[in-house]
Amino acid sequence: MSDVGLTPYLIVAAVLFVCGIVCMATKRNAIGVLMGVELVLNGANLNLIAFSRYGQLGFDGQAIAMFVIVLAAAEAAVALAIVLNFYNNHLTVDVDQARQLNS
Amino acid sequence: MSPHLAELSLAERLSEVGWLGQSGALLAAALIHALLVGLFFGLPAFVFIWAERKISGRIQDRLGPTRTGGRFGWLQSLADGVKLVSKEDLVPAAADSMLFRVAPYIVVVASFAAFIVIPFSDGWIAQALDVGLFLGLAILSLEVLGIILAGYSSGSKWSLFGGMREAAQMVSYEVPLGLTAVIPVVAAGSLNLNEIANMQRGWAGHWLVFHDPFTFIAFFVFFTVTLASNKRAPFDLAEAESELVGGFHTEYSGMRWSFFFLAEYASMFFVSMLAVLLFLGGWWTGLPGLDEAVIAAVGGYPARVLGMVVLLAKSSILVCVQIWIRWTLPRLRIDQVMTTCLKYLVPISCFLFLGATIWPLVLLAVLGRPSVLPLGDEPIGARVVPAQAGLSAPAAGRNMATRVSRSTQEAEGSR
Amino acid sequence: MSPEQFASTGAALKWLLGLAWLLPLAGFCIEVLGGYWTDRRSRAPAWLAVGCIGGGFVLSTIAFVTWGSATHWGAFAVVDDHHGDAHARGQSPDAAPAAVTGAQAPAAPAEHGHPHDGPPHGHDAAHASSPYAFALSGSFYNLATFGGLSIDIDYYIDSLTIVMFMMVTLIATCIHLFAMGYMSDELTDNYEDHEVHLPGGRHFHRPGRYYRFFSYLSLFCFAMLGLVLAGNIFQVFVFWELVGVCSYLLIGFYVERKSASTAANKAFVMNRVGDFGFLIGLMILWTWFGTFRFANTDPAQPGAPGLFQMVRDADGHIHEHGAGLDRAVVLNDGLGGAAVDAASGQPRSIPFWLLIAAGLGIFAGCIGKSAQFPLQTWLPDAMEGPTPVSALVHSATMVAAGVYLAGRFYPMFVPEVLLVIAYIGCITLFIGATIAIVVTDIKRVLAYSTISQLGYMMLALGVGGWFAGLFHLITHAFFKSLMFLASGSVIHGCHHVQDMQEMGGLRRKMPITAWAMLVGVIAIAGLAIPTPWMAIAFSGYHSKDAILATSLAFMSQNRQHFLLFLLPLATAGITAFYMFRLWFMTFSGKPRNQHVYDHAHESPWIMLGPLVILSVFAAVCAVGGEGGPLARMLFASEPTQAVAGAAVAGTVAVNLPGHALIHEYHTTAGIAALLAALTGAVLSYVFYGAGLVNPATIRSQLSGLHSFLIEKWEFDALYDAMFVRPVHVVARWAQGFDQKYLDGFLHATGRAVVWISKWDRKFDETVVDRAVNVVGDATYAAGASLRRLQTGRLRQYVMFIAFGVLGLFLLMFAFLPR
Amino acid sequence: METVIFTIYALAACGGAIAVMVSQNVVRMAFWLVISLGSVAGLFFLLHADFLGATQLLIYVGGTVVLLIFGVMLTASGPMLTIRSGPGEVVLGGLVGLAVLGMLVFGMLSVDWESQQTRMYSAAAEEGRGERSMGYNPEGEGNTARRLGAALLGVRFDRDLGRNSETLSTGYLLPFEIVSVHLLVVLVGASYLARTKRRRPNPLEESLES
Repeated sequence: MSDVGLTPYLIVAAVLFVCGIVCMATKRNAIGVLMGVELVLNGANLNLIAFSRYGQLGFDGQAIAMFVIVLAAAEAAVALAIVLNFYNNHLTVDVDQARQLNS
Repeated sequence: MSPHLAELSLAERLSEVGWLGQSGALLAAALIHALLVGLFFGLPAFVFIWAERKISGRIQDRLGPTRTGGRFGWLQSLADGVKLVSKEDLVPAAADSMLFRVAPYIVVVASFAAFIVIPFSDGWIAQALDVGLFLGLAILSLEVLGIILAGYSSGSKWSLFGGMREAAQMVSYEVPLGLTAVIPVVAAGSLNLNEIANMQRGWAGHWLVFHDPFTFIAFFVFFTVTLASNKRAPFDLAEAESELVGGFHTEYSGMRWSFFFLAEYASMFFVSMLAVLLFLGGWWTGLPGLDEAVIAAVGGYPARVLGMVVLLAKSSILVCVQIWIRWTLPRLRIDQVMTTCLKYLVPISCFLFLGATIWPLVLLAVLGRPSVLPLGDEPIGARVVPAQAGLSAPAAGRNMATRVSRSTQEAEGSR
Repeated sequence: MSPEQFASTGAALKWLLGLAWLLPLAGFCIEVLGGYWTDRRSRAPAWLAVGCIGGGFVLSTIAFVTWGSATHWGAFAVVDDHHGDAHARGQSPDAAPAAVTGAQAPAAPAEHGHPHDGPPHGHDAAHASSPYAFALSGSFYNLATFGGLSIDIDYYIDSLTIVMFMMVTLIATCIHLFAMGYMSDELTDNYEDHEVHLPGGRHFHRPGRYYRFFSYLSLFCFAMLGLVLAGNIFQVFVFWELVGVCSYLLIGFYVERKSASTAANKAFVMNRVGDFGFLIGLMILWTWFGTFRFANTDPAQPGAPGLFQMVRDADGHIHEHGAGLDRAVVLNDGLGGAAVDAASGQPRSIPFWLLIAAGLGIFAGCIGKSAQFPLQTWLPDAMEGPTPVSALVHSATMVAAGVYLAGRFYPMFVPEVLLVIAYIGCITLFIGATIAIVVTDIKRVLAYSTISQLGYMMLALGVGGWFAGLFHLITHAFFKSLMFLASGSVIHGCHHVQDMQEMGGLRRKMPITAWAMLVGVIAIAGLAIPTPWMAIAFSGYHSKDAILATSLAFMSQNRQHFLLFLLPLATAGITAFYMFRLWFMTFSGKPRNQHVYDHAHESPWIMLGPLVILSVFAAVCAVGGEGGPLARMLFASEPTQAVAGAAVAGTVAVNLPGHALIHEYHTTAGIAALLAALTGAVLSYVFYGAGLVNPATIRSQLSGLHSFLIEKWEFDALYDAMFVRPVHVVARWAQGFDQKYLDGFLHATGRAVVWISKWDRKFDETVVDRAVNVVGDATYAAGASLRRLQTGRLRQYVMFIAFGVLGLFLLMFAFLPR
Repeated sequence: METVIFTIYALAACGGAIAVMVSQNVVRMAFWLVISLGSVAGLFFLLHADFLGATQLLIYVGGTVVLLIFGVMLTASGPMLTIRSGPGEVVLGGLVGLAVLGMLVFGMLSVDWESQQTRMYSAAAEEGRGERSMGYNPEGEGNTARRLGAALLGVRFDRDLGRNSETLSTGYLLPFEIVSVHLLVVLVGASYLARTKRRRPNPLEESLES
């Protein structure tokens, strides 16, 4: 029974992270951007837990990941509420339309 | 089987078979577990679909199925299943075909995976986790995702309405479900379902439903909420055939349609088992003399089998009550459903949670002992100890894989 | 008195009198708070007030009995001893008091039964051995302590306190009852004040103030009782001011009337003038004595003497040394030795002139409160208040407070001060009496008579007659309240006509009032039927007789102060004259104004009842004269030095007569006073009763003197010229200075500031604003150039971040050594 | 065996993430997100963080994603579901993504994790903390619920029960409390933001009324 080791986890986390970044960078749909954020946070979480298993982070990693999950849920709720509001006002969820403050 | 087997997990026992090897043993054990759980997932559905038809028939002064399989039409479910399997697998043109196909699988997988955390008898559990209850609820909540996807991907208004209703209902009912499920956890001090069930050993007064007034009310609230989370009548707004044709499964047919129902009946059984494990004493009969006598007479393994029978019997009774309720009460309106949850069940369960938290402190302060009646003064956790000495699972509280890996390390160390 | 007995009696009396004192306060609170919300036509506030003050009377009576039984009626026994002494020495030719006292002598208790045939001054010695034998002092509550200054609510209860309590509560109860009838006009929601004229010939309308009147009365009683009960001079001062406030409120009760509000202000301001002296006295006392308490008679606290005990030793002597300005009085420590200053270890003493100053200061307060010579002008104006108020102010409360304090503080007064008191009283009594002759307003006659009688009291105190002064205070309270209430009844019956020239013959219309008034007139005039063994007389005779006897005795010792006897004697005649003039003008003869006479009617019984009660008391309260129960009660509190008399050779050589000496002159003085009074009464009958001589002719013949008297000896004009006009002149000067110099300076400053700010503005606009604009423009330009970067596009920002991270990584990788 | 399971989960997670990135339909994105996040939960289980795995399932998959789908369905009508971005942006995004991925992978491969780990173990052994402080107690592997709960309440089993623990650590009590208050605020704020707005009064009507 072999241990997977730290590196594969880190690579998976990096892939998640990058996918999230790209999502945020390319999606015009506000909800898509939100999903990108979730992916980024998950990549970070995976890092935290991997280090808590294999590194010296110890138990703190899990606790921090716990808080990250909770805060991410909160963030999703607020962001979604904002998106709904945005939709109510602009009848679209295209983030590129959100430029009223620009000139 | 011999007591020897009871002390080792299935994987360890298999790993002693030389030609399998470690990985093979683990795989085989996993397969066996999956098979067993699958049986528990599939068989009850068949049984209860038949039971529902019989009971509804009797309630409506009919006979229900009578012919298939000889007497009582007991093979009716099988016949239905064969018919459904043989039907054509239709995907509407307006549907998002990928999601339309995947959605039933999500539902089935979710309600199937939930059985992982259920201990069928003392220590007979696929994955013994400290967070068993938590994980079970989490997996159960995945089911709604499949429903929503099904409703959305069908490309039909009825389905979308059904899916949205289900989503709203589920998201709302998650709250009281979680809160009421936590109340026995507060009383027992553990999330491990195996431990919780073992704490209810002894006479029926030890069942958590009778632990204090709050758990007593919590049981009924929990039962009501599980009805809603399984979209059983009177909360079956998602399918509401009088309004939405068939709700989220309007566009489904054949095998995929049957998956939804398989999942529904499995979930009914699952939540009933959860209720039994949390509130109604699990696999203990509630008669301490009987339990002890059986354990003493037949030994560990047969006693566990009998315990499983007890658990299944209790759960079946609850399922029958669910059926009974379905055919007795009329369906609520969706606003009534939401009102029931948000204005009544959530505050009630919050109050119960608070009460259950304060209750032992109040008892200690007022009476000076942790229970109302003078008998059973020992802390509730202490009831587990004798059970573990004689009857608990060897791997209770441990991960199967860990167990295996540790034995491997020992083997390597000895080398 | 043993300490245990002292403690128990003290506690009982403390709470009895304290309750009697606080009841009116409770009444006041309920009335003033509740009255506003209740019906204006409700008599409930009046009944509440009567209940409170009546309850006070009952409690005072119980306190009297308690005090008497606790002391085994020792006060009476002591007086008995005193007279027995006087007889043993054969020095008293006056047999009448002895006979009375002998008849009433109770069995002397064992502890007071010292030998009758002791040394010549046996009584004095016995009295002196325990000068505060019947006085109970103590403390209710400690209000605050500032360093060495402890401000307490103390009590000092001796027989004088109890007599005052009974007198005040009884008279106040009668006046309250009377006022219920008198003030019934106010029981309306829409009272029309006929004295206030609005433009357009209308009268002022307002809601009735029945409840307010009674709440003020209750507060007044509370203040007066507190003053009497007070155990330290500071507390006296507090209630002194409270009495002043109440009199202000009550005199100005008809506040819409200009005259009433002016009179109230006048009374208040005049009193403040006196109180200023009081305050100075207080400062001196505290600075040199360190305490405000009168005396500490608690046997449990022997080493904490009060003011009296510090100044005088047990025999009533002042120990002094030095001469001139260095003359100083040694303070006692209450244990028989001299008090020692804790800090320096030196014996404590007070300069004699400061003691005089303190005494004069305190007495200045009394002058203001009791309307003595320089400050007497407020009292007649105070007649603007409702008649019950006048009755209360003039008999039991306000003016009595001054005499009471002078009597209470008597031990602190050195002979020099006493002489001042005597002359002030003498002047006052003469001024008051002479003005009273010519005044025609029925209430003002009584007011001036009050001034005159207060002068008598002060005179008596000043010439060493402590007993005579306070005796007159009590009797005067009864008959003066009687007369005021009777005049109130007349005014009420005549529908608020007060001028005696409009009256006449009212005896037939209101007989009970007339007879009650006659009792008062006889009492104040001091008429009596002399018999060989005792004089059959009303109360006024006895007390005035005592005063005249004292002043005669004083004159016999100090020939140069002959005026102190002659003026009072003459005034006794004048008193009888003007009082009978009042009665004759009002009640006898023919009606002068037929309209008033036709509408006059007898008052209701709620007003007549108090009249009857008071006439009985005015007649008999002093029964037995100096041997009577009232006199004995007062004797029990008499300061030691007043009993013995003293020969003082100081700055002014004065010999104060003792009891024995006074007794020698008793008969002489009595006969003289009676003759004077008879003369006055007969003259009055001649002028006004029988109409044998027309007063108008006399008036026209003496028109100068008449107008001088009508103008109240020109006092108001004098004060106007002395104080008001100079103030006006100074104010005009000040105003001119303000307008010319201060305003000019301010205007110049303002112009300068405007000029400076003009330049400042230019500087601001050219320099400061430009600098600010430059900064702002720069910021704006920078922002505008940076704006292009700020696209507001979310996704671009993400790209920026990613690029930034990449760039940072490359930088680190490229440039940082690994 | 563990490798196999890890491979499955890792592939599912990465595939799901890439599918989220690639797909244009929002609901499908949500579906792929579920797949990805669920697989991450499986990875958590593999890493013996069972409580976190369950939490991930419950909150992310069960809660957040339902919320997202809600949002999608409430805001999206037909064409809105697929808002395409320009191909240039996609290409640029892809390039940047690749660059960042390369950077990350380069970074993590350039660290010798194994020797780091051995060094850490040996350092811990020298300090006398032993193996206990490395990660969590191997005896309790997979059962972290109790210890996590205790840590959130302020008691650290792995620290406070060690040999050199004179003082109690505070655990995560304060962050826990802050987060709970934060959640409450977020709940209120979100429901305030998302509540049904009153329709804006018609300016024409307003002018008529005035």
